[in-house]
Amino acid sequence: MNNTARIIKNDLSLVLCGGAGQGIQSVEQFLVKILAREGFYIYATKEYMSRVRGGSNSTTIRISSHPKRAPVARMDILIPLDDKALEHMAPRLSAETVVFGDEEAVKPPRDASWRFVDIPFSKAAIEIGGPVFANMIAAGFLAGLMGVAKAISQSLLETFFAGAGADIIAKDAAALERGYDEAAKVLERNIIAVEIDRHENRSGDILINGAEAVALGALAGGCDFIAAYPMSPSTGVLTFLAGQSLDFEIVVEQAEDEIAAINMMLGAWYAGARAMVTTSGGGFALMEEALSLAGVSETPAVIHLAQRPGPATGLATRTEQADLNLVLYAGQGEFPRVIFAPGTLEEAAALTRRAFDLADRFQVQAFVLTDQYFMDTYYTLRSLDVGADPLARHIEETDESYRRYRITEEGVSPRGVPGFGDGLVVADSHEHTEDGHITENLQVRPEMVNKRLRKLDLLRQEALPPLVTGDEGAEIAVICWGSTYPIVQEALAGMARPDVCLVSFSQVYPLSGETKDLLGRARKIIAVEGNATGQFSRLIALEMGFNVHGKLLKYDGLSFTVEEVIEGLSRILSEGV
Amino acid sequence: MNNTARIIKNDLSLVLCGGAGQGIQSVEQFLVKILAREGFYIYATKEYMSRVRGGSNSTTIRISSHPKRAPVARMDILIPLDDKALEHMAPRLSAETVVFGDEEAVKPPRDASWRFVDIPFSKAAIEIGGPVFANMIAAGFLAGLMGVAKAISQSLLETFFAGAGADIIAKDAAALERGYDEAAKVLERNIIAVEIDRHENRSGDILINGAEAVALGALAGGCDFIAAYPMSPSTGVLTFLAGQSLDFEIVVEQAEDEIAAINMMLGAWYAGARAMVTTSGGGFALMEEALSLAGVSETPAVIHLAQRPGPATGLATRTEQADLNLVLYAGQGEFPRVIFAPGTLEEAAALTRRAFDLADRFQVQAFVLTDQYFMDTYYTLRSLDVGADPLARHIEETDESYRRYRITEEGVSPRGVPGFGDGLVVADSHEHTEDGHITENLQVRPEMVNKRLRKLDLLRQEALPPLVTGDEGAEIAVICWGSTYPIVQEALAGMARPDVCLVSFSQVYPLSGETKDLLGRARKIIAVEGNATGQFSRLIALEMGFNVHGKLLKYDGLSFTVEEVIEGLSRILSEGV
Amino acid sequence: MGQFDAIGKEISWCPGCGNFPILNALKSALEGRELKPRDVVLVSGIGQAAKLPHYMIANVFNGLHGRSLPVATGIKAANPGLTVIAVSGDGCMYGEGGNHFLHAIRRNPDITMIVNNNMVYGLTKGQASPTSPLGLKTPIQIEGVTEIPFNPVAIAIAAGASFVARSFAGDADRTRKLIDMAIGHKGFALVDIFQPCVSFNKVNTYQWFKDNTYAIEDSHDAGDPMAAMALALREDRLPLGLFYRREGRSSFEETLPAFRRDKRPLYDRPMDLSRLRKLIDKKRTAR
Amino acid sequence: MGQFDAIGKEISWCPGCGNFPILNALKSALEGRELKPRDVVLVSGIGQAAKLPHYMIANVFNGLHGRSLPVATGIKAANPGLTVIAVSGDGCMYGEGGNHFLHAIRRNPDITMIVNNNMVYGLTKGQASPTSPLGLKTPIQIEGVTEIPFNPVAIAIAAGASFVARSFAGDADRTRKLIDMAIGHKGFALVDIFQPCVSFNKVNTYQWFKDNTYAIEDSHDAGDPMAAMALALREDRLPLGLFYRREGRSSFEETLPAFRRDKRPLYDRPMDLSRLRKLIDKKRTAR
Ligand SMILES: Cc1ncc(C[n+]2csc(CCOP(=O)(O)OP(=O)(O)O)c2C)c(N)n1
Ligand SMILES: Cc1ncc(C[n+]2csc(CCOP(=O)(O)OP(=O)(O)O)c2C)c(N)n1
Ligand code: SF4
Ligand code: SF4
Ligand SMILES: [Mg+2]
Ligand SMILES: [Mg+2]
Repeated sequence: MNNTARIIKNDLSLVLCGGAGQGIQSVEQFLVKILAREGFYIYATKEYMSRVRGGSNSTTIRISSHPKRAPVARMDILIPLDDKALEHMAPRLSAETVVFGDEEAVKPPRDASWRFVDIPFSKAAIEIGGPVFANMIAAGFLAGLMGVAKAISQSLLETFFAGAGADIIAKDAAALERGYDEAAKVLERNIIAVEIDRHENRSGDILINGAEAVALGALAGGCDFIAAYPMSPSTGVLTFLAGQSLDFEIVVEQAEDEIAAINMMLGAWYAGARAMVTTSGGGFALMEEALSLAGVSETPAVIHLAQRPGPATGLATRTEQADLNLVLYAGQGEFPRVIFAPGTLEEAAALTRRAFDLADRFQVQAFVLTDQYFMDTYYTLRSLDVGADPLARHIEETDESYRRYRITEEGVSPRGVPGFGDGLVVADSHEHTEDGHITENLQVRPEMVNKRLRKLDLLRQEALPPLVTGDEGAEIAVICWGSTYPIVQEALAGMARPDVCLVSFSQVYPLSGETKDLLGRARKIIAVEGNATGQFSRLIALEMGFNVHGKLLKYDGLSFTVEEVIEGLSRILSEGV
Repeated sequence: MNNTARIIKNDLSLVLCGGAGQGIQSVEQFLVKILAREGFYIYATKEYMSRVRGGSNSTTIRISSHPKRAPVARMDILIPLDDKALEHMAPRLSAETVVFGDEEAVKPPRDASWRFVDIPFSKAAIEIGGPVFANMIAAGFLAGLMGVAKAISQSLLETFFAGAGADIIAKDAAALERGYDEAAKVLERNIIAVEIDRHENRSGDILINGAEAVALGALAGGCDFIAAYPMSPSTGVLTFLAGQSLDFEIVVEQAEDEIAAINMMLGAWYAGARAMVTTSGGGFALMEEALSLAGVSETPAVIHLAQRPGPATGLATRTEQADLNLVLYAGQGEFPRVIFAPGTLEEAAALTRRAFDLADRFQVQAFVLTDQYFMDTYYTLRSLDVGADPLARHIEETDESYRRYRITEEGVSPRGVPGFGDGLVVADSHEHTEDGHITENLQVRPEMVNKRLRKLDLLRQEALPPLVTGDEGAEIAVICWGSTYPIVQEALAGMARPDVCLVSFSQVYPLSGETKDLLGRARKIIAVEGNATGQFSRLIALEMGFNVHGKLLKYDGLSFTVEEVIEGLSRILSEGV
Repeated sequence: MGQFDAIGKEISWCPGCGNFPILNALKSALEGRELKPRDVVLVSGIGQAAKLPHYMIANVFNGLHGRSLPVATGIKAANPGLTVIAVSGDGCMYGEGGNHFLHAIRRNPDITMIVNNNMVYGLTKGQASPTSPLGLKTPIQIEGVTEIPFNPVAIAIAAGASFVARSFAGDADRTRKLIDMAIGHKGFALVDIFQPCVSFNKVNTYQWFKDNTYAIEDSHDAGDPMAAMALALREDRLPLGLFYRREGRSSFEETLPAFRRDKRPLYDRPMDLSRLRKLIDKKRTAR
Repeated sequence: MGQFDAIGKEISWCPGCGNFPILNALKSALEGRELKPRDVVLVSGIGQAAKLPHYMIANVFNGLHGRSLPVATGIKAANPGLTVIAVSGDGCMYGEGGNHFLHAIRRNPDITMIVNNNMVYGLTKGQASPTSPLGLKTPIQIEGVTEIPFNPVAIAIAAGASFVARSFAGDADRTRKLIDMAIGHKGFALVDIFQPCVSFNKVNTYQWFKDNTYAIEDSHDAGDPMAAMALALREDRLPLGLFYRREGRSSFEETLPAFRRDKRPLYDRPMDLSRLRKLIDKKRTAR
C-alpha cells in the first residue's frame, strides 16, 4: 500500500460500483453534468446486470483535458457502494487505485495492495435521513475533489431534483455539503491530487449517449413513425422518441411482438411515413420474414439493431458484435441492403439520418448496427450535424398510368403512396408484374430479380469509405468496425507504432471500393472484433479478397478496454502476426 | 412439319400439360407405376402454379432403358389437355415433338412446326360419361403406345381406383380401353415408334419422390415427432409422416405457426424425442430465434427446409436454391450447425437419417436443404438404405450430480432427459453455468462460447466429402450442390469433355477438408447454382479460399434442364471461362 | 360495371368458390359508400382469400401470411384519411396471425377485418385450419381434428372488439350490408364470413351453412356484451348478423398525438430542422 | 425445507416483489401433491417472472420470451408422464406469446400455465404490458395506456379453455390452492395471478389489489361458461378463484396415436427398422 499522495494528471478514470437501485446513476448523471459544465471532457460508460434491484453494476467516468472516448481498465478512483463492489471490481483494482468507501458498508480486506480511504458515506447518510442519501454525499465528495465550486453544485442540485419535495431537496443539499466536507478533508490529508485542465469554451458541449445519438439521427432523417417491442439494449431509442412524440408529432407504437412492429413499419412506409424499428438480435430474428417482404415489395425500412451477446437470450444487458452475419444474410431469397455501424456518437446521428435517406431514395432496407456498449456510452460533443437542409421525401404524385414496379435502368421505380395522385399503389409479397400484381410469368421473374439486385450497385456507389487513422501507407493495417473504433484508436495512439495504421469501418455493407486500395497497401491485416468468429474479417475476405492475418476477438460480454487492445495487438504484432 | 414416323430409342421424354384439377396427376401416377412395373427406368417431375383449379401445369416423364434422373427441355411426346397447354409449353416445343391432343379442346395453330395428331380424348370422354374420363383415355393411349399389355393396365386400374364405385371403375375401364384403341391406330399409321429396352429384373424398383425420400430418411433416423406449419413445397414430408403416424407411432402436430412448431420440436428433443420440423424459407425465417435457442441450449434439432423462390412469398410453387445463406447464418449469436443438400433420392434418405444422428450425437442443429424441384421429382430406385442397425439414442441416465452443460474437451456434454435418472435437466436460453442456470459470470461466458464452438470441429471431422464424377485431375472443375447434381451430371456426360470433372456437394456446411485437395487440382472452377448471386460459390471462396471463375445461375423459378446446363457450360467454357 | 371492378382479370379461384360472392359483396359495399379506389387500401396476407385484392381496383398491400393486420394498422396510422380493409383467410388471420388479431382489437384502429372463413387451408391443399370442425379428416389430421375450433366471434367480444359480425358468403345481401356497416364503424370491425371451399372442405358446404345458420333476431341488443357472447357461444345453430357493437370509443389513430393538431397524413408534412436543433441545444451542458 | 427449495440461491428479484409469494405457493402446491422434482418440468420464457424456475429444484427449460407454451406442449407430448408447468409473465404469455395462448387452449395439453401478471414489463423496466390498466403512464406510453387491457380470463373462456382461475400473490393460500387444482386438472389449466411489481407498477400495488378484488362466491357454478364469462367481464371489482372448469375433455396427449398402445415416453422406445423396411417395400412397383 502506497501512502503518498496520488497525483492524477489530465486523465482521470473514476468508477462507481453498487447494486441496481442504489442510485449510482444519479451520482453519475449529476457528476457528468456538472463536470461537463466546468469545461472538462467527459466520457462515461456502464456495465450492469439484467435485474432491477441488487447485483453489481458499475459506471466508469473519464474526466480529461483532451477528448477521451474509450473505456479503460485502469481505475484511478473507485467508489464502492456496497460489500459486493470490491469483489466485482477486483480484476480492475491495481496499486494505482485509490478506493474511497464507507469501511463498514464496503468491508475492505486488510491486506489490499491498493489504498482504501474510509469515507462515512453510509453512516453520514443515515444521520442525514436514510441510506438513499449516500449517493449525493458521494456526488458532493467527487465534485469537491474535482474542485467544482460548491455554489455551482448546489444550484445544479436544485434543477436536478426539481419536482421533489422541499424536505428531500434540503436533505440532498445537506448530503452534498457533507460530501464537500469529506473531500476537503481528503485533500487536506494530501491523499490525492487531481490536475486536469479545464477549457472554459467547452462548457456548453452536447452530452448524449448512443441511444440518444441514434434517435436524434432518426429525427434528422425525418423519422415520423416508430414501432417496436421493448428489448435491451435497443429500447433507449424507443424511449427517447416516445418522449419526443408530442413535440415532433411522431407516431410511436409499442407492438405486441417484433413481427407486428416491423409489419407496422412497412405499412407506414407504404403509406408515406418515414418509419423505423429498434430491436436487438433475438427480436430481429423474428423480423426476418418481413425484411424479406420489404425486399420483394421494395418497401423502404430502417432497422436499428443494438447487439447483445447471444445465442438466444444470452447476456441481456451485455455487449457483443456478433449479429453482423445475421443482418447480412437475413430473410429468405436475395435482395440488397445497406448496413451502417457507427463508431462515434456523431456517426450514429449522421448514419441513422443517412439510413433514412438511402432507404427512401433506393427503396431498400437500411440497418444501423450498434451494441449495448455503444447505447450506454456517453460523452461530450461540440456539435451534432443534422444536415443543412431537411431531407427530401422520395415519393411522387401518381397518375392513372402509375405502375409501382416499373422496370428502370437503375432498378429504382418511382414510389407513389396511396391517396396521393390518381394512381393506384399495389405492393406485393409475391413475384409480381410492373403494376404490382401477383404473377407466375417466369419471364418476368428474372427481370424483377435483376431489377432489385441492381440497387446494390447504387448502394455500392454511395458507400462510405473506411476512415484511416495514422499513415495510409503503413505496413500493418488494423481493421475494426462499429463501436470499437475509438477504443482501438486510443490504443494505437498509445502504442506509438508508426508502422501500424487503423482502418475503421462505419459502413460495413456494401463496402466502399476504396477499401481495396486502402487495405491493398498493407502487408498484414489485423482485425479487432467483439465476437468469437471474426465475422467482419470473413466479410472482408469474401468481398475484398484480403486475408486477415491476425484477429483480436472478445466475447465475454464486455467491450474492449484500451489496455486490452494494446496488450492484444502487441502480442499479435510480437508474434509477427 | 414432318410426317414420317418418329422413332424414339431408349430415352423418351413425355409431357402432360393441363389445368389443375384436370387429372394430369392421375395419368402420371398410373403411367409411372405401370411403366416401372414393366421394367423401364422411370423419372418424373412437375411444375405447377399456385392454385387449386385451372392454370397450366405440366409433368415431364422420362422413360428410359438406362437410368435418367434429370429434366430435359426436349419433349418427344406432348399431351396437351386444354387450350392453354400449347402456349404454356411453347418454349419447349420443337420439330421433334409429336403432339397428341383433341383438336377441338386444344386448338392447335395451323402453321405449327411440330406434328399434331388429333386424338379425341375429350369427345370420347364425353361419350363414355363426362370430361373427367379424358385422363384415363390418355393413360390407356400412352400405355398402348409403350406396348404395355392391356390386361396389365386393366388390373392396375382396379387397384388404382379401389374404393371408387363400380360404375366409375367401369367407365374408367372403358376409357382405358378407348385409349388403347387410339394407340393402336396411331401405331398402325406409323406416326411414332418407341423402342426402349425393358429390364425384367428392374420390375420391383422403389418409386418415390423427394418428399418421401426425406420422410423415409427421417424414419430411418428414428424420427418420432414432427411439428410443422404447412408451407409449399415442404408440406409433403409432413403429409407423409402424418400418414404413417399410426403405424410408426409418431407424434404429428400441425402448429399454429412456425414459431410454435420449432419450439415444440425443441421441447420434444429436450424430453427425449427425435423430432423435426419441415418448412420453407419464409417459415424458417420465423424460426430463427428458436434456432438460436437450440444453439445456446444445445438442444438437438432437425430442420428440413424445402426452398422456393423468394424474397418473401415469391413464387410459392416454384424452385430455387437461394436459402443457403439464410440457413448458414440464421439466428442471433454464434453457434455451429450442419447443412446437408441431397442431390439424389438415396442421398435424401441417407442424409436425413444422418441429420438425426449428428443432431443427437453432437447436440447441434442439422439442416436438410432441398427445394421444390427435388420434392416433386420421383424416379425408380433399386434400393433405399435405412442403415443396418437402428441408430442409438444419445441420452444417458442421470444421477444427482448431473450437470447438463458440463464442459468437456470435445464440447459435447452428456445429455440427460427429464424423468430418466435422478438428475435434474436444466436447459437455458441465457448464458449459463454448467448446471444450466442463468449466470452473469463473465468468466464462464467465453468458456461456454468455446465449448459450443468446439462442436464445429467435430462436425468438420465428420463432414462428407464432395463426389467427383469424371477425372479427379481434370483441368476444370464444375461444382454444384443439392438438387442440381444429377442434372449437371447428365449434362457433362453429354458434353464429352474429359478435361472437365464434376465436384458435387451433398454436405454444404461445414465443408470436408478433402474439398481443398479436390478443387486444388483444378485450374478453373465453374459453379452451377439455382440462384442469382452464387451463394455456394461465395461459401467455397470463403471457406476454402478458391475463386470461382465462372457461374451458371438460374432463378426463373424452374430447375435447370440438361440442355440448359450443356448450353450454359459450353458458353462459359468457350469464353475461356 | 363499378369502379372497383377489375375487368378481364383472370381469377385463380376454383369455380364455385365462396370467395367470388365475397369479392362481389365487398365491391358493392364500397360502391355503395361512394368511395374512390384511390382512397381505399386493401391489405391481405397469403392464401386463397388473400388473393382477393388482386381481383379489384384499389390500392393494395398484399403482404405475408398472417400479417395483414399490423400492416393495415401501420397504413392507417400513417394516413388516417384512407379507408383500410384487411381481408384474408381463416388460417391467415386466426392461425399464423392470431396474436395480431388479439392485439389489433385492443388497439382499435379504424380498419375493417374481413375473414373469408372456409374452415380449411385452401391454398396449401386442405389441412385443418383453426376454425375446422371437430372430426374433419385431412391429410394431416388423419383421424380428424381434435382441437377445439377457434371461435373468432366469441374471442373478439371477450377481447373487447368494438364491432363484431358474422355472415355467410351464400347470403350476398347480408354480407354486403355487414361489410358496409363495418366500414362505417369507427374503430376495429370484424366481419367473419363463412365461405364454402368446394375443393377441400366437403363438410361445410353451401348447403351445410344454409342448414346450420340463422339470422340473429331483431330483438338482439348488439350493445350488450353478455347477450352477444351468448349468441357467440351457440353451437347448435350458428347465428349470422351483428353480434356486438360499441360506439364512442376512440380509434387508435385518434389517440395518437401526431394527428392532434395536424390532420394531414404523415407524407404531407414538411420536416422542421429548427425544432430538432432546439432539442439538441437542450442537451448542452452550459449553465 | 421442501424438496423443491433451492437453498442458498441468490434471487435477483426486488425485495417485496410479488414473485416471491408465487414461488412459495408453487413450491408448496408441488410438495402437497407429493411430486418429485425429477418428474416435474418447469418451462418459462423471458422476464422477471420467467426466472422463477431457476429458484427452485426441478427440471427446467427456460426458453425464449413468449414461447414457453409450445415448448411445454412438446415436452408433454414426448413424455406424458411428466408434470409440466409453464410459468412466465404477462408480457411473455399474452404479448409476445399471445398466439400460443390461444392455440394451446384449443389443443388442451395437460399442462398448467401460471402467469405472474404484474400488468407491466418488469425486466425491461416499466413499459406497458397487454394487461396494463388504461391510463397507466410509462416511459413509452407517455400519455397513458390507451389500448384496452387484455382480459386473459375472458379470452380463455371464450377460447374454450378447460380450467380458468385467477389469484392474487398477496393471497398465499388461494394461490397455492388454485395452483394445486390446476395441476390436478386433466387438460390445459390457466392460473392468472395478480402480482404486484414494486418497482414499476405504482398503480396496481398490494393495496390496490386488496381493494379491487374479491373471492368468487361459493354459489358460482364453475361448470357454466356464461356465468364464468359474466364474472370475467366484471370491471368494477375483480373476482378471484375458479371461474370455469370443464372436465372430461381428452387432453392433447390422449388424442395422440403415439400413446394409444404404448404408454412409454418416446425416449424409452426402441427403433424398429423392419417396420420401415416393410414400408419401403410397399413403395416397390412389382406386380
Ligand atoms: C410464414 C408462412 N407460412 C406458411 C405459408 C403457407 N401458406 C400459404 S396460404 C396458407 C394457408 C391458407 O389458409 P387460409 O389462410 O385459411 O386461406 P385459404 O387459402 O383457405 O383462403 C399457408 C399455410 C406461408 N405462405 N407463409
Ligand atoms: C423476442 C424478445 N423480445 C423482447 C425481449 C425483451 N424482453 C425481455 S423480458 C420482456 C418483458 C417482460 O415482461 P413480462 O413478461 O410481463 O415479465 P416481467 O418482467 O414483468 O415479470 C421483454 C420485452 C426478449 N427477451 N425477447
Ligand atoms: S381451394 Fe377452396 S378456397 Fe381455394 S379457390 Fe378453391 S374453393 Fe376457393
Ligand atoms: S421489477 Fe417488479 S416484477 Fe421485477 S423483480 Fe422488481 S418488483 Fe418484481
Ligand atoms: Mg381458409
Ligand atoms: Mg409483467
